[in-house]
Amino acid sequence: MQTILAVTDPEFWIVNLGAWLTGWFEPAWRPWIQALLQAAALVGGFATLFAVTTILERKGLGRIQNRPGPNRVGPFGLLQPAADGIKMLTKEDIVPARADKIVHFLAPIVMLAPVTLAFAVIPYGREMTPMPLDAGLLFFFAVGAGSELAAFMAGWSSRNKYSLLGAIRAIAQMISFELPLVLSTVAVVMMAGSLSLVEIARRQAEYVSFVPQWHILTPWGLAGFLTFFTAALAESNRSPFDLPEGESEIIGGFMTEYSGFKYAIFFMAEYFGMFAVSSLAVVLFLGAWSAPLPGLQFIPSYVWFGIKLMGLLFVFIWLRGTLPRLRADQLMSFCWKLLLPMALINIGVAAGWHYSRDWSFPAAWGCRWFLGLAGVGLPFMGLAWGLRRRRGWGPRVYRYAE
Amino acid sequence: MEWIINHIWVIPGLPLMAAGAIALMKREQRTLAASLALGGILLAFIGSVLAFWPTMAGSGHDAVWRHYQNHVWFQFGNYPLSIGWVLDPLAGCMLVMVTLVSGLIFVFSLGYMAEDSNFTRFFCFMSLFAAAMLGIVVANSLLLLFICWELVGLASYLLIGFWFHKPSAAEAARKAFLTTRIGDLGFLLGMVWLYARTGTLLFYDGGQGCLEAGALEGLVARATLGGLTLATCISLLIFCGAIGKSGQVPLHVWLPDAMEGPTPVSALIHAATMVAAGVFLMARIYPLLDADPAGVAGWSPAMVVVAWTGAITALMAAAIAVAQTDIKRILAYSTISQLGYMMMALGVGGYAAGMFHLLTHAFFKALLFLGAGSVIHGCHHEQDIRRLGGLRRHMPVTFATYAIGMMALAGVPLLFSGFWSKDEILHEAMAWPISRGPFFLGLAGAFLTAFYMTRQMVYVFAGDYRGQKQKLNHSDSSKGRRPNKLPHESPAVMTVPLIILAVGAVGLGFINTPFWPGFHRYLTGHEGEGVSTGTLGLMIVSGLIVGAGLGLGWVLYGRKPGRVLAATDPLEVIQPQGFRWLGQRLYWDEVYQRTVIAWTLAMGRVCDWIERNLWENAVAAVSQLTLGFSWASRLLDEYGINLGFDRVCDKIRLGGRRVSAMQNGQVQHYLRSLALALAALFLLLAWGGWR
Amino acid sequence: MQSDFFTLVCWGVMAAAAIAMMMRRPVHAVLVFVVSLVGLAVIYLQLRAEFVAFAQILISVGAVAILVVFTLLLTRNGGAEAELKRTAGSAIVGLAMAGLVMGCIGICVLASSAVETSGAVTPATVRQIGEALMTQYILPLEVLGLLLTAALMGAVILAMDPARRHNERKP
Amino acid sequence: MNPLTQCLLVSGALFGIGLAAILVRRNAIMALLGLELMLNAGSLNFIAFWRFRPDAEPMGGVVFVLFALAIAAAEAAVGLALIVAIYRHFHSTNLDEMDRLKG
Repeated sequence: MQTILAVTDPEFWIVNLGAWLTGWFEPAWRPWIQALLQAAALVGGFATLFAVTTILERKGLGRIQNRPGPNRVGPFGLLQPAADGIKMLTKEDIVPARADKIVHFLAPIVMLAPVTLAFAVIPYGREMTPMPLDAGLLFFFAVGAGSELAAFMAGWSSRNKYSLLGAIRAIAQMISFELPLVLSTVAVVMMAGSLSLVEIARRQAEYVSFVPQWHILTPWGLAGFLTFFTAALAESNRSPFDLPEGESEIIGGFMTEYSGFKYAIFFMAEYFGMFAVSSLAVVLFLGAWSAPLPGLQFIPSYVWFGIKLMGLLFVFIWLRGTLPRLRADQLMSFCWKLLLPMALINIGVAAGWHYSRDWSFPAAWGCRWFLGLAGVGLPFMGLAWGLRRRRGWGPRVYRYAE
Repeated sequence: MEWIINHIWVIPGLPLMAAGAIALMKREQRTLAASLALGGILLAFIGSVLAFWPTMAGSGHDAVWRHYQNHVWFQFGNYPLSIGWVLDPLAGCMLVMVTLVSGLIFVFSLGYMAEDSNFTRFFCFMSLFAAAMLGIVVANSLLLLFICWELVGLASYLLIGFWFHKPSAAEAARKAFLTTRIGDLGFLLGMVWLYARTGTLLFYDGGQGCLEAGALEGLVARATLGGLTLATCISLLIFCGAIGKSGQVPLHVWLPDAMEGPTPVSALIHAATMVAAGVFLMARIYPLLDADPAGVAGWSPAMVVVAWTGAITALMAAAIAVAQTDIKRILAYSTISQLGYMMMALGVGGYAAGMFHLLTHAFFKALLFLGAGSVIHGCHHEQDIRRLGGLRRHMPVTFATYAIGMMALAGVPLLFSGFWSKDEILHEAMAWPISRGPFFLGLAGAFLTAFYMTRQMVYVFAGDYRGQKQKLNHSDSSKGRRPNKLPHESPAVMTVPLIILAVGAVGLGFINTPFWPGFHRYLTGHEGEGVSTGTLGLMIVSGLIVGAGLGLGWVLYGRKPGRVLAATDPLEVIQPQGFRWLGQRLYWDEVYQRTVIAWTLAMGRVCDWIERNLWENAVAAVSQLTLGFSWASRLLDEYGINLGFDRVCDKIRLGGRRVSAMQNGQVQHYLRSLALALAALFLLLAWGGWR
Repeated sequence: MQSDFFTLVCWGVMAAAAIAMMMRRPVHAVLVFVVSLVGLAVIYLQLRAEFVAFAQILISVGAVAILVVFTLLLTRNGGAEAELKRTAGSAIVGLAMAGLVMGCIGICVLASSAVETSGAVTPATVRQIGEALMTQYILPLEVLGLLLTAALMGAVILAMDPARRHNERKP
Repeated sequence: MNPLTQCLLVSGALFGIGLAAILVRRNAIMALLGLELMLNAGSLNFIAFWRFRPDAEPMGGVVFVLFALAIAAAEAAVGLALIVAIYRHFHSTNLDEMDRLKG
């Protein structure tokens, strides 16, 4: 894979650094050493990103809520993550007396491991994919399935009704939103004709005159991105879909009985999940590592990837500061009555877009765009209208535990 | 123009999209629904005319111009299923006719259905119907044709039962659906058989299609039961479908009942779409029908069957029409009769003649139905011709156009299209070498047609209006009609289509006169025979026959048009027995009631009886016997071997419990036996030497 | 093929499956069962069936295991073990039956001559699988879609409690 | 050992273990787990034969396993829904207590 890059390419040095380092070892060891190096780079890089994001989030939320945010540790409070880390590591690790000890211990690990695995298939730059699988997208979703199990393990093993309720909420929410999440990527897969993320990224790195071929710049891509992003918000349990751990309702959800280092791992897994799914959104819709204009290609591709990723993370934080939490039934009807139909309709629109590719009559381009936008927009308006009309303010019903 | 040739599917697609869009609308959006439906059919009409042009320009050089596109729909295993579109003269002229006539009917419905609360639904179904028919026309695959064929059936079911709150309408819809389904079963069997033998259902596929020489040779070469060739068997099976759809004997019984639907529906069903579909199907598979050279005197047995079926239908339906009193039923039977003519024409080899009659008939029959609709609308939903009358004065436009349609149907010489097309058919029938039977049947039918149409005209339009008197005589106003209003002329939205259709009913005849057989050349690519003394003679004969029919009708009815309702039909006075037979439609429905339906019912009753009497009695006997035994045993028990018997019983109970342990409802016990059996099977297979 | 690794995974899968089936608590059983399913996916990976391996994890772990877990929560004896005191004889008979079947399979496999392998490998890329599904296996695929729809509706109707739904309306 | 034989033996063992669970465990959910294990054993067979005997249909094994997975998911959904329904009725998921057809 090194042969494709020229020496002048900025990616050349990063990719060949690994080859140079592994060159010191026996040939039989090299694949393992390379895997180790890649894993170390990924975990290290994303752990740093985690630290940066937490401080950014707290500062950003502070700005949104008209307060300064953390500003005591270090200059402008920039060392706050380090302080947090020390605090987490030195706290006492409390395990409830009746808890299922083994499962309680395993749950954070099961939560973190699959998310970290998912990082392996993302193309971070030109020829910079740690594990270029043929079925990369499927791999991503397959390993993502583990986090539901982890939520269950955490909630069930704690022997605490808040934990269990939080786990049930989390599982129901994750299963439901996994459908629109996966279905909204189907359109991309259809258009690219491949499940390989590398291939999908490469297809978007071309330009027609100066317009990049990013998927978000098509009607179906726009709708798909919005669907995907909304579902991703819910999948990563972020506000406004943070019911599983809504502090004001069920304490801390399935994490209630966790403290210290285990809690830190959960926290990290949540942020890692956010990074992974945002990376996937960048790859699928935002053109992965390609520059927005042909003239800007001199900036290294991984930098572009980083910029887009940070942009999406900013949107995550922004939404958290802006939107209130949903009710459980609103959450479900939103998923099943709006997102899922939209994802299905979007597949049809994408198919129409594909087949209208070789229209040649005059104004075909405008006609294609109009039809595409209408195909996405009209059902959206209809569905949203139906959702609004049927969900009036009903009398509040209280149900008690039996 | 090039574009429409390559995108011929757009023509059925447009009404289909209109239907889909209307289906999503609310009931109140009447204007939008109507404009969508009209717009769809109008665009389809424009497309049809554009598509008609190249078929016109390309034909007539001893070969038929044909353009088709095929796509593989899906492939299971190694068997591809293809569908496709074809544009050839046959499809081209049908497209124009169907879209034009349907469009006019749509316009007419605007007025006719204006007060109906389900206006929107009506236009949805109508568009679906038109789309399905256009799909039949452009299909290049028997499969696609069958799909559209069934869609037509579905749409007709929905439309005939449009006023489903009327029990008779719901009943009629069901009858139409079931009766045509019987024929469709034959169609389906024929289709499957064809696919099994030729491996394709495409009509034209660059020499590979099932209507092209390669496949036909194979089909003819193979004989099946009774010495019939495969081609004959398959085309006869497909003909079953056409019998059902086109109302041929013996499956014609649904067609008169279908009059329960709104009148524009009747016009659409009987003029342009559904019944024409059967004839069109036979025209489409004509090469298959005609493939067998080894039949009697060089004629395929399938053709002979088609010809005789058509001829019998033509005469029989015309005879029944003579004694009907419902204005729409008379027209329904005349439709059956005319369809018989078309089938007969196809059967005797007059491919162009049959299609020509199909086209002209579409125009004048649509005209007649819409005229009847106008009459019904103007007379507050009165359909009995004995209660109409004198409408000539009240509804002049309707009268004039209706008269043109009637003369076209009756075949009044020289000026009207029906004359030319019917004459063409009779000419072909006369030239048929096998038998003159169909020719004479056809002549008799022509006579009766002229007669019953005269009768209807006189009843409806001459004399005085009889509707009011009826109200005064019978004071039961349960029907709730408005008795005091006189008939009124219909609005322009209804009369303008009538006028356009009337122009068509006159003018269309001149595209294929014996003096200038343009249509024949257009459709087949060969020159027609032209004028000969035989042709002229036949024209004179048929003119005379028609004149006789008209004259007899006038003599019987026209001289003293009935002034009062109670007057008996003059024909009934002359021949009461025969009239009653005809009035009861030759008892076809009753025969079916007594045979097929009764047989089914009887089977049900027999089963029921066996269940009730035999088994129940048997069970009762057994239980009595058991009771008797138990009584006896109780006696024995009490007086005799009390103790010993108890012990035996205990033993038996114990044994029973042991045995019942095998059936204890515990699923795992069952599974255990299953596993044992599985192991036994393994060992058997492993040591039984089976690999 | 890394034979040692492969053998190790095989033993791991079998051990995990056996332990899962012997676990007293169903929840633990499900968790260990998931381990054996993941091991099975690794075996598929070793056999170069990449797509199937990922699909296996996605469906078996992501859907089936979660469903089982959810049922455990709903039936509320996830903690309290419902294994009643049982006659040892019954369990022994069951185990013997299973062992019999297992033995028969083993004998058949070892005795069969149909296990000759051929060296050629046909790699299954995603594109090839997709094309096979859309052409040759289109009919089974459609039927399967129908089956899944029916199963979905059946599951919803079965799991719906009519009485409770009725009561909810009242207060 | 022949790798194909190895796969088949593993599959046979998994099948046996699943069968044992069905026959011995009293909890309906455990029996269902055993059933899933048996299905997976069957899938392993298909993959093994597809990998080592590629002279038949090129994609047959893989496609069949995909179908089997889908059917397993459907079966699990319906089975678990049944268990939930039965639990509502008997307040138990013990197979021994479900020996009546009549509710």
